Amino acid sequence: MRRSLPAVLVSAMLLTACQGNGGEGGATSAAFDPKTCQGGTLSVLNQGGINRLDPARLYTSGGGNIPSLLFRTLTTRNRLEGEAGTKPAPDLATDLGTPSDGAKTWTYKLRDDVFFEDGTPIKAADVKYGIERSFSPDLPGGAPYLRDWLVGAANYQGPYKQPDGLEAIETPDDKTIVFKLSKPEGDFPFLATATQFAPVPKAKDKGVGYDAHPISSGPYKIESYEPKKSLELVRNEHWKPAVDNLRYACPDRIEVTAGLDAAVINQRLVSGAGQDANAVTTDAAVGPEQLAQLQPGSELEKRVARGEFPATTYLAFNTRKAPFDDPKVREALSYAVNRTSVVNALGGSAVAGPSTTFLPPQKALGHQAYDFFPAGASGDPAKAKELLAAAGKPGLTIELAHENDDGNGLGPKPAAALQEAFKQAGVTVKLTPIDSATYRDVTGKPATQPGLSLQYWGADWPSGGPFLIPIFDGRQIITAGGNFNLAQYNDPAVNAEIDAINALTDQSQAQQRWGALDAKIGKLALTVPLAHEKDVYLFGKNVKNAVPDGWRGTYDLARISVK
Amino acid sequence: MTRAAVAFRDRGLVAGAAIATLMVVVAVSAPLLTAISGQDPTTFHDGLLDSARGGVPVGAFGGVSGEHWLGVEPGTGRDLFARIVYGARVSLGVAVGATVLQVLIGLLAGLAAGLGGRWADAALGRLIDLVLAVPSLVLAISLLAIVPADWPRPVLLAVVIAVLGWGGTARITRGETLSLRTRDYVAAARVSGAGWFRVARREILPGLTAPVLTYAALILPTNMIVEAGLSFLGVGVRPPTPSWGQMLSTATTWFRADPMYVVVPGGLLFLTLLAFVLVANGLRRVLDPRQSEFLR
Amino acid sequence: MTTEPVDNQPEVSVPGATLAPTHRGGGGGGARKSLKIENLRIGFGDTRAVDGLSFELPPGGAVGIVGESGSGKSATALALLGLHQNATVTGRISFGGTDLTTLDDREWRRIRGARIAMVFQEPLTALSPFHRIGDQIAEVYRIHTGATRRAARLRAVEVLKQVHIPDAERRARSYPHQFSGGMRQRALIAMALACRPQVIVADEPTTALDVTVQAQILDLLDEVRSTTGAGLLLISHDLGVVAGSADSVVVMRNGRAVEQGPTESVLVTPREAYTRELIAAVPHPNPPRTVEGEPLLRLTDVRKHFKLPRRGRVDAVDGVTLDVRRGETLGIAGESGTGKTTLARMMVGLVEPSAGKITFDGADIARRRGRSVQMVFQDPLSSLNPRRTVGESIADPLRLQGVRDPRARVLSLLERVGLSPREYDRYPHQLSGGMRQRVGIARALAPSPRLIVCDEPVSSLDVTTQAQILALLEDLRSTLDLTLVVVSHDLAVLRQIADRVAVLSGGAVVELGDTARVYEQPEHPYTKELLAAIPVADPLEARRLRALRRSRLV
Amino acid sequence: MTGYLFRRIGGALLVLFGLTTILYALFYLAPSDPAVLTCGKGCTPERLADVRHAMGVDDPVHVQYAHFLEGLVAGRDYPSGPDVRHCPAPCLGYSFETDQPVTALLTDRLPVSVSLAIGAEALSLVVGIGAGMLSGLRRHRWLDRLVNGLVLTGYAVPVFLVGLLLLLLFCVVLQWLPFPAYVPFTTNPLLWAQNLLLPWVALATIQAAAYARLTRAGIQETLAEDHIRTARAYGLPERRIIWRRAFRGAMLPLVTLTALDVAAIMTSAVLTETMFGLPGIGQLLVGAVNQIDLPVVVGVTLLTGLLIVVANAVADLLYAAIDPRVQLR
Repeated sequence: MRRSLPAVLVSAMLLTACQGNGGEGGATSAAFDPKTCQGGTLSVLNQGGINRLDPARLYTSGGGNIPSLLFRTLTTRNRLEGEAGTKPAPDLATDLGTPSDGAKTWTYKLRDDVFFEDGTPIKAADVKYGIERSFSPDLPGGAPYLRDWLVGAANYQGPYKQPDGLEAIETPDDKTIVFKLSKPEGDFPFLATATQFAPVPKAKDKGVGYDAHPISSGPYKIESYEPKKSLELVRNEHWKPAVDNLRYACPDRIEVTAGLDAAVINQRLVSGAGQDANAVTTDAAVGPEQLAQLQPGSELEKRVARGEFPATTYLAFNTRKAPFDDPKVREALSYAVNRTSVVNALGGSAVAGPSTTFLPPQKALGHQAYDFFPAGASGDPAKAKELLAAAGKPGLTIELAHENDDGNGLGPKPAAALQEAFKQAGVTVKLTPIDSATYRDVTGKPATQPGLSLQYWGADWPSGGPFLIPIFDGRQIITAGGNFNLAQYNDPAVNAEIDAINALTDQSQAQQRWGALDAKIGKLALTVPLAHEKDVYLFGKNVKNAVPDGWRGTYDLARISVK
Repeated sequence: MTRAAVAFRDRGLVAGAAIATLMVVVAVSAPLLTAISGQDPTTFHDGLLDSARGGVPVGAFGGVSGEHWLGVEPGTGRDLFARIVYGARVSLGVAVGATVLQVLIGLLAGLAAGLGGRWADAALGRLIDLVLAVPSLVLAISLLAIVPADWPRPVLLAVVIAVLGWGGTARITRGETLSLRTRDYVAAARVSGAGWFRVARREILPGLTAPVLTYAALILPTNMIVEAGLSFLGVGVRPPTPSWGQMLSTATTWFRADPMYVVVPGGLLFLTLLAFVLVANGLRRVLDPRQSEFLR
Repeated sequence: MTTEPVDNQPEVSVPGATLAPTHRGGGGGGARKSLKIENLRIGFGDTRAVDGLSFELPPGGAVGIVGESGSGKSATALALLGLHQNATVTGRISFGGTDLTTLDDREWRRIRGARIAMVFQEPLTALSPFHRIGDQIAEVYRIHTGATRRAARLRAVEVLKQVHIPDAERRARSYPHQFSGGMRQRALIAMALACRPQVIVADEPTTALDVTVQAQILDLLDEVRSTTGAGLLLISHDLGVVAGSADSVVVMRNGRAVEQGPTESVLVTPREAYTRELIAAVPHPNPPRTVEGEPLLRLTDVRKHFKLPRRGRVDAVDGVTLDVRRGETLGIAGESGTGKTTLARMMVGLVEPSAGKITFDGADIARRRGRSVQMVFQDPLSSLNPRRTVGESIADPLRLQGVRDPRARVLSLLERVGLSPREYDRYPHQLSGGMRQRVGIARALAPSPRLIVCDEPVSSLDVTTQAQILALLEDLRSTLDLTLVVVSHDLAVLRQIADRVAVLSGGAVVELGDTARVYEQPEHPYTKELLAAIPVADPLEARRLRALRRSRLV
Repeated sequence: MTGYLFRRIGGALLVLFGLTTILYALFYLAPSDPAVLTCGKGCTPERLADVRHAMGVDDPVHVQYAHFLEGLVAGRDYPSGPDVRHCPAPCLGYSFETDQPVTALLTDRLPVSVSLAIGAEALSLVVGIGAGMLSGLRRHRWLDRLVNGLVLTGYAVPVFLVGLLLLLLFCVVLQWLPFPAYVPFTTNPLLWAQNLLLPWVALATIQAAAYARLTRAGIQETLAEDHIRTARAYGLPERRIIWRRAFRGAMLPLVTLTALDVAAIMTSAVLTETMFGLPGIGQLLVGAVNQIDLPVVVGVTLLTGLLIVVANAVADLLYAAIDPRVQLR
């Protein structure tokens, strides 16, 4: 059984940005009419994905795939293909929010005619309560942004201990909700796609027990739910298509089965026997077995959705630790890496591509191409040796930390690929496996952080901010644990630039400056970008409109039809 | 007829022993064999893989060629022959190590229980019961999952398998000891003034050799299966250290794209296990004539 | 005669066999058949177990076959029922004119149990442990008669009554393990009687039993023969067993009949040397010898209790006080369960008494272990480590005493007990039973002890070997100035070898005295009972003793 | 009998107590912190401390252990936001990962493992005893050899190899069977059996080999016993001797083994469950172990320990029931 993945990865599997959808025929939306798509039962065959459903405890990008069937949030991803799909769209709210006070205050108006599954109208207070309860230590798991951004939220313990609530969220009336931020955040509409922004009726809140049956505000409601095993959804009669133009809600019924093996899922999707013809998956990307059959022009090629979720696999240096405090050593290793081996170790060129930039190649993140330490396809050991000699450290011996299994793409396979490449440059690598359950804990504490570790970073939303800030903002170095600035890099100029970009509410301007910032930092060789993610998902024979969206890289359950 | 002569007439035993010996020789001489084949188990060969198709080896039978006798590993291009022979070291080493440890612990505990008097027997008997009642696979998985990942896995595996599995040997040893100690020749030795230690060494231990040896031969393949199973589940030997069970585990995702990757380690595992089962079976026939009906 | 069979059951209806008329006391009617064996040969591969045996069992008669182990007597018994599976059987076994050797499997099954029934040696293993005794008997009856279950069950109870099982209705529902040894043997005899067979073959029916029980079983067989009119073929290694029960005797050796004829003539006036040898080997009283040495080993109120887990306590030895005098041979007699082995083991310090004192030459026995007191065990195979050579086993006690190179001494010991030095490097399983016991004696002699305790030293040996070992022990005692304690269930053996005898019962000594006195004027009733039960090789004496036992029973 | 039961129960409690103690000790010594996983990415140290407290893992291990034992015996209350969740005895706590009651998880998974074990055991018994009898009676030499060859092979194949081949053959190449997906017996017995067929076969391959060997040895051993000779000497037909006498003796060791093996399958079919995607307790454990889900791990271990202890007792009782010589004390 696969591990269920850490939050970032979960989001990776639930998200996208689409570069050139290879899908043709059934996958194109040209002939698709959302008006007539209703009917049938959709099967979702998953490895995981239904460990929890409490919106307070989910860590999703864009509201997730399955959760988004149950929860409407203030904003949501716009569910479009390709570049267009990287933008948020209003959901419960009537627009993307009105910034004021230099983007430190965001005001939303709720739509009319929105109801919970029991017919109760959704009020602004329900949204506020949903956010507040995510602060309770009983309900951990969500993204940290709300705590960082909202005024006075850092020490808030949730409504159970502090029933007075958060002052930073105001609900002057049933339709209006206002957020007060401690600094300007132009990305707030992106954040408001998270499930924490889903309304929760206080009367139905059972604390931890709410997870057993979260109250739906979306097109489906829970009929039965066994975490990690099965979830059966039926239509929520109080949801009106008229007030939700993003979710098509085609199938009458959606049945999710979890706990399956990825190979079995894909084999079932290929065979498509019986109900499997109406099946999709949200977390089992194709394996080599299917890739081998995915010849151009083959029947199977028509049943595959190819997208890209913005994510980078990279080597992280701890620049406080010798020998990585020496830029020459870092540069030498940058030259030495063999990106072809790494890509193969990650599953081949269909599911990963070589990266020389930290930002993945999506325009929405502001990607600008650069390659300051050209290693070619398979490394430049000569150049690396030369640099090491210059640094006075030929025949170096280093340790490389990695996860102990390959489930998350940070395992022994890519680690061994790097070990081999560095050997060519005369560098001896000792591999240090760390249990994947504690990997982030160990690498995220500067006290225990190894000098060199294999890392992965995915976008919480398609913007440069959440991609660069945790990694390079010097004020984000957390010595007690949970640190992602593994280089422990702190440059006031960079910090100031980050603040400046955050204040921008014009995304195209922001993109430009995030890209420039990435290139600027890239010159320092604080990381060695290795590869970016590609997502290839199969779907059943009867499945229509399985279009990968631009935000999450895979098809959207809310728009699929099996009729 | 001497035991050796009986042993040599037993075709199953001879065949099993031959294969088992071959495997042991392969495992021991892994560096030599890879030196002959000119490959090592860690070098990547990206050129031999079809990256667009998930990293499947290029060419027939998983990329079999003059350099790569059994082809290469999908996804990495590492030489399969080299990984197989080094994998044999781990698979056999863990199984043999676990068996030796298991027998040692079991023998000591069983002897102590059988000879140590009422209290020692009661205490050790309880302990043996506990070990036998422990859901060993469950505990092995839990144990292996929580020990730090950088501990030497093969040694750890052998220890865990042995520590959770010595109950059987101990029970057999204890039973045999209790039965042997009532034999008149033990009484005779006692009458002659021999102490329990001398009795254990000279009168009892020789009598334990046959049952313990046959039992050890029987648990060796079992231990090998356990190692393979644990590695298959991902709590056993950690890559890049090769082990057959772990190779089979990765091979499950390749079984149609690269059947060689399943067939080679799977077939060898089966063959080796069969060899050890044949040896155990034959040994029992030779050493334990009472059980001569076992598996003809 | 004590019972009259109530014969209101359906007749045994075996197709193709003439039915026996209802028999009431004494010899069978005219349809009784004789069993005639002519030139019987049984071979297992290249070895001949039986080689040209002929004899006849007349209707209602009793024939005894006597022979030592390997004489082919058991093979003969199995052949009579066609039970050999891997043997070639030739010759004629004619039963009322039919040659049984020509029968096919179906026909054999009609004979077995119905016409010829067999009583086996080991009553515990001879009965199925999973089925109730009554059911096992009833099953046999049903198979042969086709009777209803109810009728079969009644018949089972009836035959159980016939063999004097008390409370037969209830005991029929018991399992074999709930019966004592003697009861089990009775049950087997009952099973043999179930279908009113014409011949009962009893193969060593009493070997596994105590001497008093043995006498009862032999009496029962005799009784059954006279009440049912069935012929009896009694097979035993013990002349005494056969002497009182058989009309005629066949003495077998190496598969051949050495001598055969009426019991009186064969046993009283044997013609063949081997028969004479056999009779001579039967233990005989020695001229009395009185030894007045000072006490060497003293037992004062010795007790041994065994705590059984959750089953209370067993008092194996319950207050024994006796002295073993220097230079004498003390016999300790007792049946199984009387605590004699425990007592023997306490005497050598192997078992610690729960209470009381055992002193050797004034010192506590526990401190004397290893030198002055040695032991000879019952089963010489189990008393020698199968994985060590004979020489090593004998050398061990010497090494323990610090002898560096004991080989020379071991060789002389081997010679002393009548073994060749060649045996030094052989393993126990390569030796015969008698040789092994000699090795056991040699090992006991090795540390030059002053007292040797022999626990049933000859009970697992053939009669002739038994005589040799007893002679050896006597010889050693006198030449080496030893004191002996011989523990045995066999009163005849003790009468031959012991100077004084102690009779054990229930863990206590019930009688102790000079051998001649105890045997001739027993005081304790138990001693009397034991003595009356001894099988004697003299047919007339045997009959007299049986009559004596019967009169007591009535 | 009463004494026997008391001792058995006492022994069982001792074993289970030992097991939990070992587990608590191990997980306490382990470097992993379950709160880190629960708290998620970007969790600040302050937040982590709060979460740790909420999960109750900030107490010293002996306190945690005492709470656990208390819950097991008397039940426990867990504060839960606006409510209090009452976890009735025997309370094994709530999963860290999904917050379901562990007892509910176990009772939910147990039917799967039971289905797997019962079916596999039944299949193994039928095939194993059949093959064992065929070869044990030695009617045909070739049959004897064939069965023995199969027995040896059965011993030498790991279950995951069999499983792999079965899946490949029947689900991928031939496509005769769907990929196994557990269907409860009560929902559809036919689908239940159809879906469990391959796992049963995989497990039975190995188990049946053991049974065949035992049956064969048992039947030959029993046929050589004295009471069989008696039965023959009394003219009982061979068929009756084999089935009423010998078979019973040969089945003795098997009966005890059956009880133990059912428990063994339930507790050790981790590989089979993983391979065939069956949501049994083995799969539950593997998932929980990776997530440091201590309550679930302890729960599974306790349950499996209990199953083995119960199986041992059942084996004893069965033995006493079919062998009149055995008495339970």
